[in-house]
Amino acid sequence: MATHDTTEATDSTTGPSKEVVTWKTKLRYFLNSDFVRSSPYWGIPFVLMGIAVYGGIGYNLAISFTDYAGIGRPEFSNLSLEMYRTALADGSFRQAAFQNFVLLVGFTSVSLALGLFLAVLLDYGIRYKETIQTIYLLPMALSFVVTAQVWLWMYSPGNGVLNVFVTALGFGSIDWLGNPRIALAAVIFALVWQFSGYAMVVFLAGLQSLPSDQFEAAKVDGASTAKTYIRIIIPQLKQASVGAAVVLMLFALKAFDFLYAITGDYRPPNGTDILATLMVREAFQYGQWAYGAAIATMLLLLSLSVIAPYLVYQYRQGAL
Amino acid sequence: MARLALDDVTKEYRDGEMSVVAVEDVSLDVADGEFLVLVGPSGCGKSTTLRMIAGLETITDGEITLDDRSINDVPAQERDIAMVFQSYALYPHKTVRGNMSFGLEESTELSDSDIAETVEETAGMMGIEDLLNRKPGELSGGQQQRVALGRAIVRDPDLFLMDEPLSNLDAKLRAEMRTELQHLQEQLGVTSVYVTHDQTEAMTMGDQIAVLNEGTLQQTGTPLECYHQPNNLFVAGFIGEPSMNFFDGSLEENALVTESLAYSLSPDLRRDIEAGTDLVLGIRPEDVRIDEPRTDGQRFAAEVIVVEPMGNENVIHLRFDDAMAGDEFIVTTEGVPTVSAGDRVDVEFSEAVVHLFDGDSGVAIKNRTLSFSGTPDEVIP
Amino acid sequence: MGSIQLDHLTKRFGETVAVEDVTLDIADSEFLVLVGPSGCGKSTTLRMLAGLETPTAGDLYIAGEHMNYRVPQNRDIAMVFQDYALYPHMTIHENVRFGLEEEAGYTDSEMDERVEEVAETLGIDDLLDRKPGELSGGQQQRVALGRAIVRDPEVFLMDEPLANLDAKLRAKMRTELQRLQADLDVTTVYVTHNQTEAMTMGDRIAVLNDGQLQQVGEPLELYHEPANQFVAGFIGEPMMNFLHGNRADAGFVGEHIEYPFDERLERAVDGVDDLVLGVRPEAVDVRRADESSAPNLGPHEFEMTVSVTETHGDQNILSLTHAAESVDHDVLRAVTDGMHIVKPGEPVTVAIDPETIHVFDGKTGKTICNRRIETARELTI
Amino acid sequence: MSQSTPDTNIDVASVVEDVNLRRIGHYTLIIFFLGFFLLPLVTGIMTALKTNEAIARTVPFMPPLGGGFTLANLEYAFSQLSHAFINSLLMAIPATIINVLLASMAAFGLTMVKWRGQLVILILFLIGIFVPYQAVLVPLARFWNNTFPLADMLSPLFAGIPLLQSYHADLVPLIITHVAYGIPICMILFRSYYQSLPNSLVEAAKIDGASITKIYRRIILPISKPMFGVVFIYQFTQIYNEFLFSFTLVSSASSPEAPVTLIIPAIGTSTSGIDFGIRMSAAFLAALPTIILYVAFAEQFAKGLETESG
Repeated sequence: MATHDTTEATDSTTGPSKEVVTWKTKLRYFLNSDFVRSSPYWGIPFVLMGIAVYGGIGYNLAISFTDYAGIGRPEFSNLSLEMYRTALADGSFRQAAFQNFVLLVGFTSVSLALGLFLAVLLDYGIRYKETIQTIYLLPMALSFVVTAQVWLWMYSPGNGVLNVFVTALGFGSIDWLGNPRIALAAVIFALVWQFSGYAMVVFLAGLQSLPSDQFEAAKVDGASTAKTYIRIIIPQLKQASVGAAVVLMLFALKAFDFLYAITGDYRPPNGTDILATLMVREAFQYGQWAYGAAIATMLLLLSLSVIAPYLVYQYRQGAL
Repeated sequence: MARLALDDVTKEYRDGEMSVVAVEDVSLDVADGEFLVLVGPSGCGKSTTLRMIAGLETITDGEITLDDRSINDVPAQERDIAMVFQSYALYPHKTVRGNMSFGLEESTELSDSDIAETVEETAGMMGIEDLLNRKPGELSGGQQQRVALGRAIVRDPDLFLMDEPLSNLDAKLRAEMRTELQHLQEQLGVTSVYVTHDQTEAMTMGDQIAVLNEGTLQQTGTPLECYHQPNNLFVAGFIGEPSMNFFDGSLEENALVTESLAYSLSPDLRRDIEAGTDLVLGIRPEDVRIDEPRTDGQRFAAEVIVVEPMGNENVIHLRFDDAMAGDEFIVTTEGVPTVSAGDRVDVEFSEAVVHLFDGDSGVAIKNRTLSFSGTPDEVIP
Repeated sequence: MGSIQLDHLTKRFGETVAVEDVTLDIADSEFLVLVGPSGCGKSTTLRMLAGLETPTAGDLYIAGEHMNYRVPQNRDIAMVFQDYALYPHMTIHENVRFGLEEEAGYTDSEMDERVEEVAETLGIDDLLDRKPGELSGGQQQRVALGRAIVRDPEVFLMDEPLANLDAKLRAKMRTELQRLQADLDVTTVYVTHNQTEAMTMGDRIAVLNDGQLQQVGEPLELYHEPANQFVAGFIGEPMMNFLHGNRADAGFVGEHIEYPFDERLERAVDGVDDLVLGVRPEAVDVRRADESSAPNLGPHEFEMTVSVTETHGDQNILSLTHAAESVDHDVLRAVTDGMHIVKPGEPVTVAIDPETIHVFDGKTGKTICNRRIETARELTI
Repeated sequence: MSQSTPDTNIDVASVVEDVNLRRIGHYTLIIFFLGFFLLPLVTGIMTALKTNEAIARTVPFMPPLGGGFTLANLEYAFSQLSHAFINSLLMAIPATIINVLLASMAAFGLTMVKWRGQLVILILFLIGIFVPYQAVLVPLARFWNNTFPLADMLSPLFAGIPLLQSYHADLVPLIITHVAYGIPICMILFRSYYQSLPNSLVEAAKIDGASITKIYRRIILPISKPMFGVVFIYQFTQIYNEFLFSFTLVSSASSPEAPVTLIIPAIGTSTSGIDFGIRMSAAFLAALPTIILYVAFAEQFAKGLETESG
């Protein structure tokens, strides 16, 4: 099967060979082998994807070392880390990075917790489970852009739903997205609304893949339902949590669409600027291509720092 | 220590209009310290019965009592039973120690150090003390089996329930664990109910066997009782490997006439049977004698089709001359095979060893006569 | 025709050696069984024959042609997989026909005809329009066989084809497969971990362990004249008893018993100190101890206690411990006749005839001498 | 519960009560979350159906009553979006089909044979899923606008095709982009499915004499029909909902080739602020295709998400 076996076989032939194996036989075998025959299947998509993703990343990296600002062609003769230095010294970059971090941690942890709660709620023998699951997951079918519109209206300082409730309770109405101190929390809340269903589905699949006799064994062991979940079932969802957390974090890093769509402008509500919006703004609004590319590179490194441990974890689990 | 009784227990699954009776009017009595094996083909209701005893299924009708106390409405958590699952159902994220302590932590008031001590003691008894800090995924099938047993034993329950605990082991290990489980049960003296579809396990392990088929109890008795004195055709065919040979026929004059042979019955035997009654003749493979050809009323000529040597015994497939191509019967002989495929031989069905069953109801009319030696008292009450 | 040669065949996966230097000749139309415990390399060997693995070293010939560098598509072999590997989206007809489509020289109608012909042989002709998911395990197994037969290949390869069937069906398919192979007269290599299948089905058996060939021979040859302790222990159920000990003046001194040698054994063990005695359970003779009131034991007789009795109906398997020692260490297992009942706890007298003793080298496991057999002819049935 | 015997009557009653209390609590929570997930959607739909006056005066999630009801907003939004719908579908459908097919082939090729170095290829695919698109936006824009202006090359050709307009050529780079970046996730979805198939299936076909292409066409393709459904629905939703690539490659929201997502944030804006009646109508219409697809194939959709986290 494997190609390297072919070479090994010829290197270490010990016993006397009854038949002389010529290089032609081996070449024919190699050309007939599954490896050669199956390579076009993965090869073509791989090349297309490789150019788009890795070619793109490489080109982006190259531009980030120049001072290209949209005039003529990028000048590659004089490369430097100037753009990175500028970014790290820039207050708005640092603020965006900090807000990005808050969004990442807040959004991921709340979505996971809520998703787990919902999964346990649905897992424990109820009627119309399928329908309820479908409704909980419904926001996932919407685009960021649509979600942004819906929540823009929900948060509307005039008579948005949130303020209808708040004023009904006797408080003054709040400008949720206009107040820089709560805008980020409001964004996180809206994103949680959209994505906790996703976490729920992943946890639910994890719960259902557990053999039912685990529940029964715990029951016979004398444990109550709550104890069974806490001590037996939830600890076994580690794999599912890691998978869901990674995907959620990457959503958080990519939350550009949502923030753009709220204002319909390059600049999101005050207090919610993140690296993704900053990058697009610098590159596409101000034409600071090299600076934008440098921010994009740092965003990529941030993503890789999430993915790399995940891939190592998956590899250790033998899941690759 | 407990005595378990099932009284007309029925389990019915209703799904809208559909209703399936999984277990019907099963009554059982398991004495204190007894080892009862529930055996039957898959889908016969044996696992459902066990799960009702465990409290994992509700009971549609009837009553289950433990030491004369009804446990119908006692939740599984409070029944003081331990169960070994077919898949072992070990908690994969806990160490062996964690697995074994869990039940004690949840169902007793023991202190942590008492629990640790009990767990270690039991682990020592099961020979798994070296494995206490490992996780189930790192253990072999046989070791997981031991841990599952250890987890059940450590709680010192009133009742042990085991649901095909050996079915995931290979043949050698299964035979080994079979003996070990018996040793263990004798040592602990805990009342046990053991479910299996494997008649060998039932025969070799049980103090009592309860044979189930299609949700109804066919027979309860000691292993040898079920083997030698089956109540009906089902039990006769299910217990014993290779299976009992059956020949369908009817009583004509003084003989049982089947497609391929006329088996003369002694007057004693046919006195109570009406002529023309459909009968089934049964004979165990080891009770057939093979000889040189010389046919009379209970000896018949046959041809050897296949000989399967097993070393200590041989399974010989034979066919009567008039029988159809697929209609074979089986004889086992000991030692080195003396016949080979294609040989013509005589077989003798001695009247002492044949069974007769009613062709319609399958109920046993006559069982073989027994000629035990040694100390057979109690194996057949 | 379909003869097969394995010439110093070796397969390594990275550091681990799966198959080591196996040389084996399989004659045309022979039924050879490859048997061994799981992980012994038997499946890897079969997969090398099929072309699904490439040998690391050595050569492989089918019908005299060198096969190392040939993809499975060009080998003219058929294989039956343990999970049957039926294509779930195709009907049975399409499944069986699939392989024919690649064979030259069939028209469409000839293919359909051939499929129907094979289906009839196997009794699956009325299932042809169904999908595999709608069939029972036994039926799927037949379809898998049909798919192999239809192409009329040089060689059949079977990888534990009966492993997923229940015991009764397995015994039935065993004889059916044998008959089929005899009718078709196609060289067959059959892999199993089940020694009963090996004993009953193979013209010859090749026993593998840890990737190494232990012994090749006819079934009864392996049973009565094993080449080493592994084969002796692996073939035969219940397993051969082994007693570990040393050479002494009088004969053998073991942990539990001393066994004086007769002249034959004396001669055989000359010079070897570390010994293992082997005796088959059916060669151990068990009598009740109180049959002669004064214990007047012969040199090859021992006082023992029965610890567990397993009643099988046709036979009983006894576990025996030394009378003077604690109960939980079994020394021997013995098989007695089904009608001879000995209960746990009973004292018995055990006799072992020196003629039935096998002796193995305790260090290498090699056979020093096998039991005495009356005539050589007995093995060739 | 089980039937009761006289002496255990009290026990049974308390058990039943206990169970009922727990059930009530359980269902209350479930209904609360139904409200949580549905409220914003209901609010949006209700607003879309109201006159501006009703929007200003009534509670947002209440249905429009009497004179408050109007379809004018929806009609207006539809007239603004109808072109964009065609653009979105012209982009999403071909992109999804090519994407799914290529991904299935890649997954087959990679599960078919195990070889050293495969892990590297696999990891490169996996990272491709997680790369933030910002990291390739600058090159992407430069590539399609300056280096290889495919749209400009194709637009005369498109002008000649019936039912298509020359500006539809601008969608071709978008389609290719979506295909290229969609392959990794779809490939992983297929791969997890192919890995769950028993090895012996492919091996049996090999021994039956089938070539690699025949194995793919006759065995793997038909068997993976359900997975094709899952991946198709997943990927169609992704591409239809996508914003960033369109934003980068389409010159502006007012361009004739702009897909739906690009137009929404700009619709119904006036100097006096946002007209929520129109905005909600547009959002509702934009979401409709994916919502219908989602409700019809909820199971496949959930399956795709489950597998994604892997």
